[in-house]
Amino acid sequence: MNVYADNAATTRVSRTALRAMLPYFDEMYGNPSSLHSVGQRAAEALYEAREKIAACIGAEPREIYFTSGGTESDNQAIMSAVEAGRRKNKRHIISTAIEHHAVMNTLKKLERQGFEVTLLDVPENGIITPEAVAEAIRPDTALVTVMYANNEIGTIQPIAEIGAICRERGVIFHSDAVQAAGHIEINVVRDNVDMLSISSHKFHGPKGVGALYVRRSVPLTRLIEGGEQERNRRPGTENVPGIMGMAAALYEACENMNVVAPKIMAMRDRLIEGLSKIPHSILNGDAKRRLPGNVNFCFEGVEGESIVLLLDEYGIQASSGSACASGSLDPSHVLIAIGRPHEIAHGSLRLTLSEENTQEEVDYILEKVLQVVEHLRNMSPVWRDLVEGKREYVIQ
Amino acid sequence: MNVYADNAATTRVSRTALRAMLPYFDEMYGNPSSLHSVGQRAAEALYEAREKIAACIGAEPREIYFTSGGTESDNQAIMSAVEAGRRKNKRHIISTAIEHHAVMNTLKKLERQGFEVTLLDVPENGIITPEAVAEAIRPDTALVTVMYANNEIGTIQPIAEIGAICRERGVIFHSDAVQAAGHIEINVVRDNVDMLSISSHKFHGPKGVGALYVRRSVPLTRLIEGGEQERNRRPGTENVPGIMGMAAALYEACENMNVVAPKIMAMRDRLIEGLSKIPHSILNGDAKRRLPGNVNFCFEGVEGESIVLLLDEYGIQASSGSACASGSLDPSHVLIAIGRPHEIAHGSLRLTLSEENTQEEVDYILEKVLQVVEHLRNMSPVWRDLVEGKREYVIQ
Amino acid sequence: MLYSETVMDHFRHPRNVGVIEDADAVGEVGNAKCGDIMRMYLKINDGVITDVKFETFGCGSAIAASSMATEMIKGKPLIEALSLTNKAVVEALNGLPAHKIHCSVLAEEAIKKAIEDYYKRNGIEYDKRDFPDCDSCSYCQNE
Amino acid sequence: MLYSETVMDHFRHPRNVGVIEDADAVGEVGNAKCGDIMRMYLKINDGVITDVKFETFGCGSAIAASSMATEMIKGKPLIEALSLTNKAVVEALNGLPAHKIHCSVLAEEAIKKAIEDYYKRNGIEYDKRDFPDCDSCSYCQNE
Ligand SMILES: Cc1ncc(COP(=O)(O)O)c(C=O)c1O
Ligand SMILES: Cc1ncc(COP(=O)(O)O)c(C=O)c1O
Repeated sequence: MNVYADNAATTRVSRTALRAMLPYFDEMYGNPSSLHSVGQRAAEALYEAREKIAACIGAEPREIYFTSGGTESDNQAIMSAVEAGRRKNKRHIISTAIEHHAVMNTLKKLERQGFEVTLLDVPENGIITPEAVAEAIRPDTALVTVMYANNEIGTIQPIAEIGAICRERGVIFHSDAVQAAGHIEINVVRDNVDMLSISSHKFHGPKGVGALYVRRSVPLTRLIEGGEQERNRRPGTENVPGIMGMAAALYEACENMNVVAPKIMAMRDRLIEGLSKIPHSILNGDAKRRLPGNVNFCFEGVEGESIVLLLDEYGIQASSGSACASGSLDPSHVLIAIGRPHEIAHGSLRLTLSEENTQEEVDYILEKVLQVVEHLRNMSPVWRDLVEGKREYVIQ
Repeated sequence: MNVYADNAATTRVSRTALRAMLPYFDEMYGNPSSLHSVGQRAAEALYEAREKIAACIGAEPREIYFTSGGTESDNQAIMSAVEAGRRKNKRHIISTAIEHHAVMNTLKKLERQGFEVTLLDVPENGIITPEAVAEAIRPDTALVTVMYANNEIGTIQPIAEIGAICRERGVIFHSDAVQAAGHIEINVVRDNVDMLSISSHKFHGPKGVGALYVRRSVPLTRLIEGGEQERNRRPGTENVPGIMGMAAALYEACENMNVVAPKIMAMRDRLIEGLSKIPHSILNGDAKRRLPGNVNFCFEGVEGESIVLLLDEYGIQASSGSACASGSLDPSHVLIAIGRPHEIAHGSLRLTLSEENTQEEVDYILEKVLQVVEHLRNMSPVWRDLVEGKREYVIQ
Repeated sequence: MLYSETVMDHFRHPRNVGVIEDADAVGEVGNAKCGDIMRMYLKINDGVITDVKFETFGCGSAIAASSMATEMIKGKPLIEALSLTNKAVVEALNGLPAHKIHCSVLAEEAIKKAIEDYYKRNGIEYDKRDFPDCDSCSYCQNE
Repeated sequence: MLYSETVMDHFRHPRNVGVIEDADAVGEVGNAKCGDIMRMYLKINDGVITDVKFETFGCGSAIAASSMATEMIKGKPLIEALSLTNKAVVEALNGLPAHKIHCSVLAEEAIKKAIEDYYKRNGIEYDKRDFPDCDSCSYCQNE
């Protein structure tokens, strides 16, 4: 059996998205900046895509800017808010300890440039409180950036409440909705969000394309210089097929959400229930306020990469919170932030489901995870020490 | 008849490129950072693409970085060189007056930040001399950036000679090869280029993906912050299908260049010969040292946009040097730089051919351009004044 | 499309193109440097525009705006032609892209220039401020 | 693939996994905090390693490196085992990704630690500098 359960890393491009892209490679391949009909047809397509995406998040078409992905959207949003802040001598930024590297590393860069960054602590359930944001806001706060939903533990933040506070206090509010868009309902007006990042490949659209919502009255500055594309805010020939694929994928995801999400959540909860039965295992993140497809567990005494590699041997694609692949030995900053000790944080497993998964696959995953954890514990000196009472269990 | 003659704006994605992309949308759709086999298959694909692109320009695979297009490549190259220069207190940049906006506007931004930019004058033939570069280099020169071939008038710069000078003088040399790659032979070693930008959609690859060649010993800094993709130099989930399409397209273009280029040049020269017969018309850029497919003319007494729109009515897609579409009333800075007066620069027509064009199409273009120029001159008050001797011809 | 069907129709088949050799008034605005020149020729009889022709050097919307504007004033009293606004031309064209609005302004101004020429030729007094002058135009940055 | 076929083979089917209850020496390196722990058990007879077992908590390459290293020293004189380098382990594994090289270092060090333990237990003199110590390891930043 082959079970792809790594949909938070990336998703399969849906048939709808692919069908939307194909004509723009070799039939309507014009450059939207070209005056002639072939170019103008591409320009019209771009506009349609803008309308579709806007409709999905309650925005207006002209508030949507196309980018090369979630990372670029995050960077541009933050740098824009900071630029606006700089002009008013505001040099303080508020964020959380569990943001994606696209946000976190941009903030680190800004710290090196003299900005002051407050990273809000995150409680064990992985959800910050609006009050914490309210308390952190200062007169010189230029930006609050809080992710809509976390990529590792799937927890959903109280974005509408935070948005209301920021709006009231006159602080620009950005949310990295890369994991949320297409999976849970987003409405930028209801949520009082000023800027919002999305990335196509997280909702069955193609890789290498994203969007940034920017509220009408919020100034957006360029991250790159060049031509006058995207109303002079994002130069470079537009990725027309990619944009068409993204719009089609998001539209489909939002249209089907009411039907699909409960189905995925049922599988998620079955997985959570099953994995909880493994002794000395613990669910990471709030059990309910999490993305429909996200399951994240720590297993005491085993290491995450080996779980992932062994599951792969059984045809199951999953991921581990630890950033092993990237050459770093640090365990996930998210798991550390919610209070998991280092030795436990190394033993995490993330399974992220989509509508393509089945109940049968869930049962197969459960069977194999049990097997793999047991296998690895059997060769783990840590596990031996725990069993022999030489070491105390962290997870009861 | 439908004749696409705007290949410098963008090209049709070739069958080879499309075939190379397709499997990566919905079969091998993994994230190259994922540990499991689905992700690793994507990582292997990325490496293959890197090898292919490197082979096309005489580079090593690890010297190739993937970006979202030519604009981003240009920005990152320039900002990196400037960063390296800043550390050595070098704040002078040399470029030309005919660079693409991706370079030009980046340099303008740097000027605002206190860098000194020398834009070399360009003679009427559109080709700068290596001597001009040599003379402009100062002890505090951080970067020389000269485009390989111009996007409007197609002229090819003496890159290898300029590269030799820069290497000798120890100055970083970047070349925007967006219009050159896949059309004329490039070898980064022979050319002594330190950094080189390419953009996939200019050689029958998909839009929204490009590459930056960076010589081993040249430091590259990040333009955007995030994950550790592209050896920590360009974060964001890689556009795997786009990259595969780009590599396949470039490889095909380079393999076929010896056969295809002469065919395109023959069509180009036939067009140039035919259009030269229109009274008071003039070819822009050197007649021989130009891209195989580039034809660019000024016609006295008519305006470019109307030529383009009328040709489009006849099924011919072309472009005008004037940046009308972008909302600017300024005529092409390139035509101004080679000495065309404003009123002439407004009346330019660019026809850019690819291997998909035919001799028959060339004859059709000739017939229609003649017709359109005559039609527009007949309603032009400028032309009337010229004919009646109230105004002097600029083009004899 | 960049332009509405109406704009394209007037661009493809411009109405009233040409010269009136014995025109009673001629008005010209714009310059080749900024990329647009419009010239309007009027025949005027009893304060009514009995014929109008134009020549235009410029982009698609400049040609369409000239064509539409001539249609809108043909057969009209001078006083009515004088009150033609660029907005009316844009509306009649079913819209113009934002950065092409200045073409409609040129059309309005070309007509006014022609009428001013008529007043001058016939010694009719008029208020200079009602008429455009190139120095006040912000569209092309004359060096 | 991330790992060579040899690495994957040793990861899938690790050789010499387990415990030697009456081991003559035990060596352990790494810690759970930094994500890798290796424990080596040796049976030593007449200066020869007659049996070896390992337990590893760690990533795929840590498990594979432990497995390979035990294979390489089994049946070998102590003196030969002592000269086993991490480089030899990497070569035997047909390479490791750059950022996983430290796993081979751990394997080398676990063996040395075990041999050190043997010297200590048996009062054999040795030069401390020939043996690893956790403080000199730069792989995990111990707080
Ligand atoms: C010379 C040159 N440089 C840079 C670019 C920018 O490339 P892209 O639009 O793919 O970002 C282009 C084309 O638009 C170009 O012709
Ligand atoms: C929460 C979050 N933000 C940002 C990103 C970056 O998106 P991309 O890789 O498309 O640039 C990701 C995914 O990688 C993510 O999960």
